[in-house]
Amino acid sequence: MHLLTRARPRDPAQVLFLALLGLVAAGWALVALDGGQFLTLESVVGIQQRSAALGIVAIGQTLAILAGSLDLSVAYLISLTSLVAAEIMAGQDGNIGQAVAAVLAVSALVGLVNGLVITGLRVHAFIATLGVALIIKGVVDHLYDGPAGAVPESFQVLGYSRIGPVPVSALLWAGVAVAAWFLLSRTRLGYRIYAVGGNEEVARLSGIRTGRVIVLAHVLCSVCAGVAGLLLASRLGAGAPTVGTDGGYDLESIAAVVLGGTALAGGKGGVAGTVAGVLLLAVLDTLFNQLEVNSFVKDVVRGVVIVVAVAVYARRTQGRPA
Amino acid sequence: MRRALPVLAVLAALLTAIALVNPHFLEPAGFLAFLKRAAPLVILAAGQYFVIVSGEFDLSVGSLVTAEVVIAARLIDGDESATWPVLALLIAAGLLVGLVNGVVTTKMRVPSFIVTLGMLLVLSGAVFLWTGGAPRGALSEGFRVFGRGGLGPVPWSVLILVVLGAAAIRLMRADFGKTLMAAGDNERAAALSGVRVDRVKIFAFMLSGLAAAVAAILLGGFAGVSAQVGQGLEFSAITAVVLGGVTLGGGRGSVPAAMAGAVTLEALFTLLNLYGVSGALEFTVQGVIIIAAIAAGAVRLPRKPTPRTGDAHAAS
Amino acid sequence: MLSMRGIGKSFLGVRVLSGVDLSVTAGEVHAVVGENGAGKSTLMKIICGVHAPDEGAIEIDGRPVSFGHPIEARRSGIAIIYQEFNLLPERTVAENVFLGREPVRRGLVDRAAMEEATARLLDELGENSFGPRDVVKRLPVAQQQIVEIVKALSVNARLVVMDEPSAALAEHEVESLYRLIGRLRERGVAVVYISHRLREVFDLADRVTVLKDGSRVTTLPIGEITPGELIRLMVGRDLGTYFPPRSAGAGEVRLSLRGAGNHRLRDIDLELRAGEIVGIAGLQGSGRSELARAIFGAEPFTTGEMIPARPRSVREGVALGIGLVTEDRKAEGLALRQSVRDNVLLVARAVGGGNRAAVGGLLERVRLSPARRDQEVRYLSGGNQQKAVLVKWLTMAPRVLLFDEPTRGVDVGAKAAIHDLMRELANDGMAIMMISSELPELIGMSDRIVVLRDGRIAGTLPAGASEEAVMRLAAGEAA
Amino acid sequence: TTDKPTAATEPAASAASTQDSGTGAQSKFFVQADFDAQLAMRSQTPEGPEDRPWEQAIAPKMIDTAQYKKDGPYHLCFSNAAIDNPWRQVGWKTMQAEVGLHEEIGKFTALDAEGKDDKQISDIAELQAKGCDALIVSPNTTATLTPAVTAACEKVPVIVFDRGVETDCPVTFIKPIGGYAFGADAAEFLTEKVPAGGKVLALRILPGVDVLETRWSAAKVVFDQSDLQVVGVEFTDGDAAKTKNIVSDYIQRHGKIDGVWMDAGATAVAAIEAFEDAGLPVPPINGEDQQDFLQKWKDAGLTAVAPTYPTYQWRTPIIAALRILGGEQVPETWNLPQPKVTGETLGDYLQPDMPPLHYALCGCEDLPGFPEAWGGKKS
Ligand SMILES: Nc1ncnc2c1ncn2[C@@H]1O[C@H](COP(=O)(O)OP(=O)(O)OP(=O)(O)O)[C@@H](O)[C@H]1O
Ligand SMILES: Nc1ncnc2c1ncn2[C@@H]1O[C@H](COP(=O)(O)OP(=O)(O)OP(=O)(O)O)[C@@H](O)[C@H]1O
Ligand SMILES: [Mg+2]
Ligand SMILES: [Mg+2]
Repeated sequence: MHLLTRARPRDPAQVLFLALLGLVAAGWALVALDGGQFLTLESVVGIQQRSAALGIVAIGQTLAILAGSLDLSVAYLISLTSLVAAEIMAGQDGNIGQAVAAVLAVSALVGLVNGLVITGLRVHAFIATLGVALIIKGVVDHLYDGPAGAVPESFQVLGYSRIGPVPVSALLWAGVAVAAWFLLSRTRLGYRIYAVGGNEEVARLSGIRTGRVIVLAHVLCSVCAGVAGLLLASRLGAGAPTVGTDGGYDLESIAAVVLGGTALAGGKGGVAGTVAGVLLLAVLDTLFNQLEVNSFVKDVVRGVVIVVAVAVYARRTQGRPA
Repeated sequence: MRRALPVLAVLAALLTAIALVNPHFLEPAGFLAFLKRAAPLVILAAGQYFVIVSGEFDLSVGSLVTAEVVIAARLIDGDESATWPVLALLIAAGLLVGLVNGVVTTKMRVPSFIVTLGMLLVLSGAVFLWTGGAPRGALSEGFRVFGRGGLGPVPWSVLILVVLGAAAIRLMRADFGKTLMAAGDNERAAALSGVRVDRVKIFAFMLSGLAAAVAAILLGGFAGVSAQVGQGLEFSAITAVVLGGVTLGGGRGSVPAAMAGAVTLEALFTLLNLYGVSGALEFTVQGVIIIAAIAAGAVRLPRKPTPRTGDAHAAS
Repeated sequence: MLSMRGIGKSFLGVRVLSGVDLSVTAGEVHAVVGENGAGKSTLMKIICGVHAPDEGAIEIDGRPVSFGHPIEARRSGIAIIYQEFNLLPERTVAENVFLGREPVRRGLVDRAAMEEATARLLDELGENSFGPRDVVKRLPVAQQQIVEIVKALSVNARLVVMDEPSAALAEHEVESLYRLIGRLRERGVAVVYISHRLREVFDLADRVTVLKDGSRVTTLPIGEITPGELIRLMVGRDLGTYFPPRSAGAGEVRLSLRGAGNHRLRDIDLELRAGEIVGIAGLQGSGRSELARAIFGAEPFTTGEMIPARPRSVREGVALGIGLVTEDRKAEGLALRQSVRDNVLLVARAVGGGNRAAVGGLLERVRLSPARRDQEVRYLSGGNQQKAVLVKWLTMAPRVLLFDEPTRGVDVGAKAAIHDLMRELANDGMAIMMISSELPELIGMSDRIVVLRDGRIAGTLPAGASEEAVMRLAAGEAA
Repeated sequence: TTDKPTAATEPAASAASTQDSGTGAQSKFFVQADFDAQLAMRSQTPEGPEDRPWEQAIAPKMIDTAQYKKDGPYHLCFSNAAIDNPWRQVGWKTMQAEVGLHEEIGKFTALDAEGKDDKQISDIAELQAKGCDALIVSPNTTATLTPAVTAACEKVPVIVFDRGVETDCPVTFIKPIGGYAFGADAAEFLTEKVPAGGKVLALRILPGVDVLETRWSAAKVVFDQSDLQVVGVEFTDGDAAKTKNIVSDYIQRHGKIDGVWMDAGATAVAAIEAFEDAGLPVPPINGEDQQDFLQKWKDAGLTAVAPTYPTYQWRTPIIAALRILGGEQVPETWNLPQPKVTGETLGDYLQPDMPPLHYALCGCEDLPGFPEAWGGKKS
């Protein structure tokens, strides 16, 4: 807590990218021993395909968490938006425009509700977004009892095409990430997200309208979830009422964010770390796939990795308060 | 207690609504049946309360419940004589999980949200790794009686609930409760008053683990082995506690209120089940009611002052 | 340009300001003085839109205004240096300076411009020990204070409010602050300057307004008043007669330090005796609180020796019969949402021991009205809160009691009560150490004054030493 | 380049709505033709070895597989939807044991999609890269996996089982008779045993899963034509506690329930206990071939039936794959027999030494490692 006892910590994102390299190397070795090849074209594509959706959600989650909030409603929102997209497209190329617009509108609206419940009704983000999640779940389950709608060929390009080894979905993810990075490091809103997350009172005394910032952060977070919904719809060729929850995108996105070194309390961290965090989880997945480790081992390792990583950051950044 | 008023109002409304549809609900038998159903969640809420009031989260209780039931089934495997040893083991396991959550949270300074999220993954993974994906083995009758049977007309689970509830209330009145409250309200002030903040928090986590173990025993007893038994319980428990006017972030709210919150939640489930319009929309109703009730209970608190060093350990 | 009339404000039922008038003209430096808790900061926060006044009107250039949010005040050209910490530790100096009004070019934040402007202002302050890109949390308090000053200056306001800007500054830094204020004055900027250091007030101010117990005593051109008169106006009576009489003589040594030190303290030699009140003086950041916390065991000494023993934790400190009334009541002293009763019993419950039965009597003794005992502490006035903290320690019947800024933000009545109580305790044979930034208080209360500078003991002065003597040691000018 | 299949996909669904008897609207998954076909198959005698139902096929339309013929050893690949429930657990064990029987299988690669459509899609893509000689797919959901399977068809012979896909590009689709038969078997049993006008409670796991939707839609048709009154159709999420609560609620509300229909046996015992705990006789009920239910059935002397969705179907895909690679003919749609456990046959299927959640029709008794590998005890 004191100047003198504080060693200069390395940026968690860097640490994580190093860990990522290490993991890839280790993976290579392991799979080689197993008589396979780790980084085949397919597995590289697989890693990206697997991380794209989670990656996009996690970027949004990063914004919410940096602002000192968090969003548990993304998973259901993804299901909802995948359905909205597929239903409106109804297999017609002509409808893609409206569908995308509708998805963005719906998700922005949900984000707005989240934000207003938190700032206006002063309900803790955890409960607020949990409540909104339930509301969405109810609506989805009520309206749909299975995959619905149809995504036209042309839109499925998003989910399947690739340029060389880089899938379009990965490019989309990269795009979102760069946009978010730009927002955080170059725009006023970005600065204010850090400020509000860092210390809401200080932000207020410095003339920041903290409520608006939190609401905007949630809108952006939900929009990211919406985009993920579009992506998944294009992959599945239809909307699915459980695609979001099956993917466990709510808790996994939060996990990825903190794994990326962003402080759960807000005000500290960034998208670079999140990207690294998501990739790390994806590489782990692929590695397990290649070694045919069953999904239960996977969960155990994931859980341990996340906690250990955060513990390491905690060591680096803070001593014990008096 | 003021903050508990909204929930009590909601509870009263729900109970009357239920009674309207189902008069039998007001008879002792009907109400006991309801309490029996509510018991596990109420116990979980009581456990979760300790953690939340100390300013932390416990997301691991859901998968802990599942894990405990699956473990019990596999270890007992229908053998009556194994019942009591396994019961003891389950309690111990619950306490152990709480201990780990607490130690990692306090000593390694990892936000409890993350610690218990990790624990959630580890538990659900490990237990099914052990049983090979699906529960195996069977629970003994002796085990199941706690969730199924009763003492005369009164279900065991209700008796257990009463005992644990009373114990929880005593505990919060005792020095431990007061110091826990203080630690959750203002960790620094508590530490500077000689409170072993880490220790009381660890103990709170252990109580939550214990509650999960008991809930598991009741749920497993009530309906037998199932891989879904604990699904989503962590969220229900936290919601219940907050519904009872306990603020996330710590230092506020009472055990009875938290347990009332759980009863309310269970009443809500029952009601929606009774009116059973569309099985699905009930979630929507649930979400709306929860947000509304909590918004009603929310009061503006003066912001905490920032210490000059600016090192206020904000981490949850 | 600014005029306030009949301003009144209360917090949670405690009246803090009533009927205060204040008018500031362009190019004027207007000092506002008053005891701790007089309401200075609150008045400033009203000017800057942090608090809305309960009564009264504010006009700027004759136009009535009412600020709902700090940003509105800033828009009408008002900037402030807050008394308490107001920076984001994780962000850089430049980011903090321009927080909430980052310069944009084509819709994007213009980092270059930001850092350049910050660098320029740092130069003007003659500050070269750190730059715009440094992360705030790595700066010592004094430099953090500079950042706050720069933050206010960068607004190019027409009115700059400075609430104890010099509190954490060293002499040369204060010098450059003077120069800067001079320049502002030339530019026709109005400055409201709050400080407990009368010398600064007389050096800088054109006019001075005296606040006492939340109301204005008077406003005078600085030329028409002497320091002595000003103090009398602030305190309302002659200091000498006001403080309780000193004790006959000191008893046995209760606690002694030999060459003790830790990360912020160096070879401290100190003795605390039964029946004696030892005053600790020093500028902010000089290590006074650290000293108290180290003796108490909260941030233990790492070197040197302490008799009877060197506590390695708070609990050990308590076990040795040491108590600490912390500097920052709200952040370190009280669990604000718990009842008075639960707060006063906290130590006894946490550590065990203590005389719980005595609580009732003790609350009587500090005259904390019984009605309030089951109230949440946050609803109490600053004075009563402080009394609660005191009782918390008295329950443990400590042998050594350390007070860090015991009367900060405490109104005069409670203040007197606390002073009397401290003396009573001493007379009953307790060893007392008292930290205070308020020299009159320190001098009035102490049997001995130890002055700290940069974590070392700069010197020790006998009872009744002059403020100048203390300040000279504290600021490190040749004695 | 694209990994996207060219074949377009059209959901094949035609609703058939009949007069209401508390059963609600007909599922959009209901296809009259399939319904009729399945009900007919129940009475047909399957071709193939008597004692090996997993090799039998009902009314097979054989197709030629010469173009896939190649020499071993073979590399078989399997994209599994999930192994997250006892049924899939038993099946998975059985399949692994089956693989163990054939030394001509050089390598067997299996990926678990953990119930995530998206993961299974990339799993299938990834498997194609592993140089499999044949790809076995157990789709997580029909509609959404179709494109991925279609893509795979172009590279390797594909064998689909359990759940289908909306394309006939796989060489063969292996399934028991199907959900309609399951649902009808149970419903017909109730119409026999429950007195006219009796109140029937229908318990379903969750909506939207085709194999389950068909079961219910068939039952609906049967009930609609019967004089039974379906007092409720509830979703249990396959959660025992929830099932038990729902049943007790209905008992409370209606005083008496005369029959219980279930679309899966997993929580049948919980439903039965609800009656026991209420001190009521257990009405006619259907479960599945899980040991805990069979045990309860025997002990409590229930009036019950257990239609099955045999786990021995997990053996067939391996056998099919080897036949295909051997160039032998296989049925285009491989309809496995789908026996039901009745009062008379109960004795044959009850295996006290197997774990309670074990499925009797695993057809695994003759496989190496039985019973331990399936969690059973040697008797
Ligand atoms: N936000 C608040 N809530 C409740 N009471 C407050 C608040 N802010 C200030 N007070 C009280 O108002 C009184 C005046 O406080 P203020 O900070 O204005 O005094 P001050 O003159 O600035 O003292 P100092 O010289 O120590 O800064 C004090 O008793 C303080 O406890
Ligand atoms: N260099 C520094 N690094 C970190 N924290 C510091 C530093 N200097 C001072 N502080 C903190 O700022 C606060 C004021 O400093 P300190 O307590 O040492 O001085 P002080 O003489 O007690 O001043 P005051 O009591 O008026 O705050 C203390 O809480 C201390 O922890
Ligand atoms: Mg002040
Ligand atoms: Mg201090």
